[in-house]
Amino acid sequence: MKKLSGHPEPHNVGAASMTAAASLFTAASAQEPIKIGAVLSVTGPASFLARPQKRTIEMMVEQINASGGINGRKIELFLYDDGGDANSARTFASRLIDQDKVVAMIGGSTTGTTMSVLPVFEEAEVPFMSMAGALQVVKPVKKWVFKTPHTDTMACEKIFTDLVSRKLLNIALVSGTDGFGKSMRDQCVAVAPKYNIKIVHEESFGPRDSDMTTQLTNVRRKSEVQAIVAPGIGQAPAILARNYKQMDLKTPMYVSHGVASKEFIQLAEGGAENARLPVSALLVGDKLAQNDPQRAPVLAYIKAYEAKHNQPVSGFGGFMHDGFIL
Amino acid sequence: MSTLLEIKNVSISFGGVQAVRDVSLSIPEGVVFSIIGPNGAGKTTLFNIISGLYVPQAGAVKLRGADIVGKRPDLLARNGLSRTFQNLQIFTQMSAIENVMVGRHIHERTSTVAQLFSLPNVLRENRASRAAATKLLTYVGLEKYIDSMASAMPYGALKRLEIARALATDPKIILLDEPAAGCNATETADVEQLIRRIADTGVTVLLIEHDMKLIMRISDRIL
Amino acid sequence: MKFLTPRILTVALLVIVVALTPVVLQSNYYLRVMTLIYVFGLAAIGLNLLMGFAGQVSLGHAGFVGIGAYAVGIAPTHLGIPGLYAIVLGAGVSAAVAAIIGKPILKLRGHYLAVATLGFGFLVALLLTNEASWTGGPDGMSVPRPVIFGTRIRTVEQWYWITGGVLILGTIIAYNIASSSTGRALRAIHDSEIAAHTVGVDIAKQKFKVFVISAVYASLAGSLLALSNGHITPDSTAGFLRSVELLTMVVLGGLGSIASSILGTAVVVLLPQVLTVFHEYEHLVLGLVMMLCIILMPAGVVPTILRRIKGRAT
Amino acid sequence: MLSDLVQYAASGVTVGAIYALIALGFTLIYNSTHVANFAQGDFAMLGAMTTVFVAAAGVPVVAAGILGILAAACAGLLLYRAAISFAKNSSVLGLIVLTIGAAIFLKGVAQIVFDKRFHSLPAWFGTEPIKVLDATIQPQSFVVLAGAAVIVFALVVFTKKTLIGKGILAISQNQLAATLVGINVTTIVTLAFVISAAIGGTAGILATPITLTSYDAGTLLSLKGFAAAMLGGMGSPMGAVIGGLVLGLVEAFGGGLISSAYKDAFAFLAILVVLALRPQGLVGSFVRERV
Repeated sequence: MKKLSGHPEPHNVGAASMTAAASLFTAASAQEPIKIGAVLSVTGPASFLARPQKRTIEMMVEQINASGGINGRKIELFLYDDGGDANSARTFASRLIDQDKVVAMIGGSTTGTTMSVLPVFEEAEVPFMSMAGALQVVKPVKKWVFKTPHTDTMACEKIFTDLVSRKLLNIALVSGTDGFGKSMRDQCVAVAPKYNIKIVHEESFGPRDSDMTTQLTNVRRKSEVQAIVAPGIGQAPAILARNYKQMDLKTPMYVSHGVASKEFIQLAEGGAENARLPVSALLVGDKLAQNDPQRAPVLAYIKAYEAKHNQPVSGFGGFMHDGFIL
Repeated sequence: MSTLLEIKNVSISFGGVQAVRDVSLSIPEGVVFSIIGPNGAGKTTLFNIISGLYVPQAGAVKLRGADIVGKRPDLLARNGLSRTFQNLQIFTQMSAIENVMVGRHIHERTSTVAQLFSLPNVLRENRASRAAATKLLTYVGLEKYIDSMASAMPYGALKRLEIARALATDPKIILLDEPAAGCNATETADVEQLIRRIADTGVTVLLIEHDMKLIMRISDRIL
Repeated sequence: MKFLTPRILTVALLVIVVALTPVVLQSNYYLRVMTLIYVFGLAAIGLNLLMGFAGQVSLGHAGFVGIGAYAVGIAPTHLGIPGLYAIVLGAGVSAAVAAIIGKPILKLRGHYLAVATLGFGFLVALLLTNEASWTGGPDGMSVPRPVIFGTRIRTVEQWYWITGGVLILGTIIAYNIASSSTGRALRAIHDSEIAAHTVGVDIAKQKFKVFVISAVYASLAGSLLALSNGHITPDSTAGFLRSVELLTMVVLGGLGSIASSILGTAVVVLLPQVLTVFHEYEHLVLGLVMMLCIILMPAGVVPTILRRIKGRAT
Repeated sequence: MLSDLVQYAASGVTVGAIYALIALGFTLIYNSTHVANFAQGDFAMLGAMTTVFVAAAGVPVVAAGILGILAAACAGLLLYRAAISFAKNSSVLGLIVLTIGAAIFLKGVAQIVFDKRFHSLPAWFGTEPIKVLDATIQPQSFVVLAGAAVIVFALVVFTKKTLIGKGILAISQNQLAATLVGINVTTIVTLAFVISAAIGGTAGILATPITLTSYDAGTLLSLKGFAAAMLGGMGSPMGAVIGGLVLGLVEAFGGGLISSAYKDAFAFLAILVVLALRPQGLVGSFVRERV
């Protein structure tokens, strides 16, 4: 499975905000713990994204506390599971601000939960590092809201540059009806004209569907389709890949960074051969050039993560790693 | 005496079992008309046809000349036909007086919107229904059970509660399905006395019963 | 008529709770949690009229919550209808939808009615998820805050008082219905449909009426939820889990008693907040608590407690 | 265009057979206690996940499968003895909430005992698709279909011919009368739960090569299985299979021909239409309320 390596620097918005956050820490007295909040969708439809994020933040807090904390102050982590529900995410956000009095918040695994907690942190003027993919989280730019995951637009642009290089301009979009699939599908539709790529056919699938041969049949019937792009996450793209192999389709297929993990390859049972997907440098750490600035932090993170959890790293854990450092 | 209820060659069968075949009878106003017969003769089925629960395959049922086959039971109640059941159909989670007040439902005319805001006309209506129900409960001798839950009342009392509820609709004709079944001697006497008093008020009574002594003493006509 | 009827007691208790909470618990977090209890309490009271009184099960009532929520979201942004009118619009649309689907499905009984209402809830959630141009799709949409008498209603405090007030009104109206001719007819239908029918109750019409009323209650709750949250998603308003939550609130509280629906709501809203201490075991404990409530208190939390206090055997 | 229709049909039958298998699990429990068991999908999940983890621990897949079915059967036993048998006098609604609570509980247990990732099981006859008029069908779909057929046959024979089966029918008609004539209600109903749960576990194991599984896969399976059982007519094994297949085909053809985004909507619209015309389901018998 060929990966598009050499992904741009993890994206951070407004270096100015960095200095503001740092000064906040030193002002408080030495031994009082730094309270950091995290609301993630550890269970529910987005648990595929949030699980590695939860493990990463817990690991990093342990590491920092083990090495004496920041300026001698331990980090106290308040982690809540909103189960992917925007309503309970908002309640936990208010709990973090009013009860736990956290100084910073990391979380919002889905765009839905992020957008619903966003006003709470804007009002409380507490820096909020979101893990969501959608552009609307930081567009228009908000004073207290940041995000580390690359936007869906970038993922689409990465795929489209590769499509243009292979001269595959008529594509079919087969997208998931969940938040992730929908928002990436919208970005791809918006950005396609820039690469004069035509979307000739569209299909969608549910996150828990168990057979997508119907959708692929409709795509196959459209002879002018030169490539399939499948924004989606979780188990559904794996089933799509299996059906792709079952129907012995030859049209090149692109899946999303949402399934960027070894798990996807195993579940696809050979359906993912020569499928391509955009992914952060994290997953190809060892293949990065020696002088690539990302190599050292990526390899360190992979070693620590796999040692502690003996599970392969996932791109989403990487977003949390960068977000936490910021 | 004009005929109040007329049944002409009514028959019904359930999957091959001929429950009622070609029954005809006409019931004049103001009498106590008893129907007797062994178990399974189709008496209750006939009652269910008259009260609109079953639709007969053949024949006609006329109430004061108007054909009522296939008419919904609640419309029949509005036309003055009321009944009790062989095996008690009591609103168990409601109190005795509430059971009888449901009988007053067809006389309660307030609009839903008025009920939402409990406007004065609704409060008046509730008081009137409650008063009528209390009168009826005293009439059947259940005044000491007024506010107790139906589920906590003895069988004999429930029998009379069902009669009181049937009377609450101010019926022209009341169908009593074995009102004295399972009652001891004194309770049967009470029931007999009650039926006599109902008939005296001009309400036609259509009765199904097995207690021949009661039938003989009370019926004007017997089928 | 003894003075302290359940109706007076419940409304008085509710007024005290609504009035005193901001004094006792200052932090916004508690106000936010109470606001959720008031909003879902409103929907639960409506659902209790349908399930507790008339005995008609609904496994998709969050569909109406979704309609109410998105009416308040879509109307101002796409149709230029300000927030308050949007609430009325949402209630109207919910009533109309309830009227249309009410006729055919209310002929069904028990589990068949359950699957029909389940289907309705699913359809609404699917519509809200797929019609992204209107609803913003699965990531949801933000809800513009209404302007009442010139001030934009934003803070948690404001919404606390509004939702508390609306719940008190909703409770009073529910008691009015319960003590009216309709209320008695509904309870009669629940106990014995045959007897109610022969004594003159138009079964279809009464079931239809209470279905529409409960839909309006759920829609108002949806609108208030959307306005107090500021952002809504299809799953958090119309999803199947929301319908299950509503069902649990009514059943745990106690079928057929209005006060118990509010208490049932409080239990279901507070549980996840309390259970966070269990982290990984949250789901396991939640499932256990639900089962124990049904086993130990079949009639529901409130009736069981009342019976224990009064000590009289029913 | 014909091969497209055949592919839609193939997809419909594949998915429909899975719904049928889950719907079959409802029958015995519904027949014996009139409880619609919303934890039925979680029995399937439990069966599948146990098999995955036991097989991962080195046990041959077949043995792991049997262990999986046993695990599901135990869950069924516990659900009845430890929960439903104590909730005798709660209402239909109370029992629905109880089984939903049980479903959440099973999900919670699976989340801790197993993990939260997606898993699969090897297909029985490999993944080489079978060509029918150049539409392709996975061999595992036939395995699922065969499984449904075997279970339907066994259930029909069981309910009609064996003493226990007749006992279940007697209990469902009138529990008091059944006890009076000496039917030991608790053992028979326990057996009904155990068998239903075992069917659920088998369904999970047979379907996982197609649907994959995870700790929270149970919820949607319960819903679709419940919908299929109701569409067919609750309580009848044949009804469950017909309901499941019809549901699967409606989803496939609706999704293929009209719009794949509203696939589930067509399924529930079909149910609303069928129930409006035949309130007791496609196959169910009309129960006249005796007065």
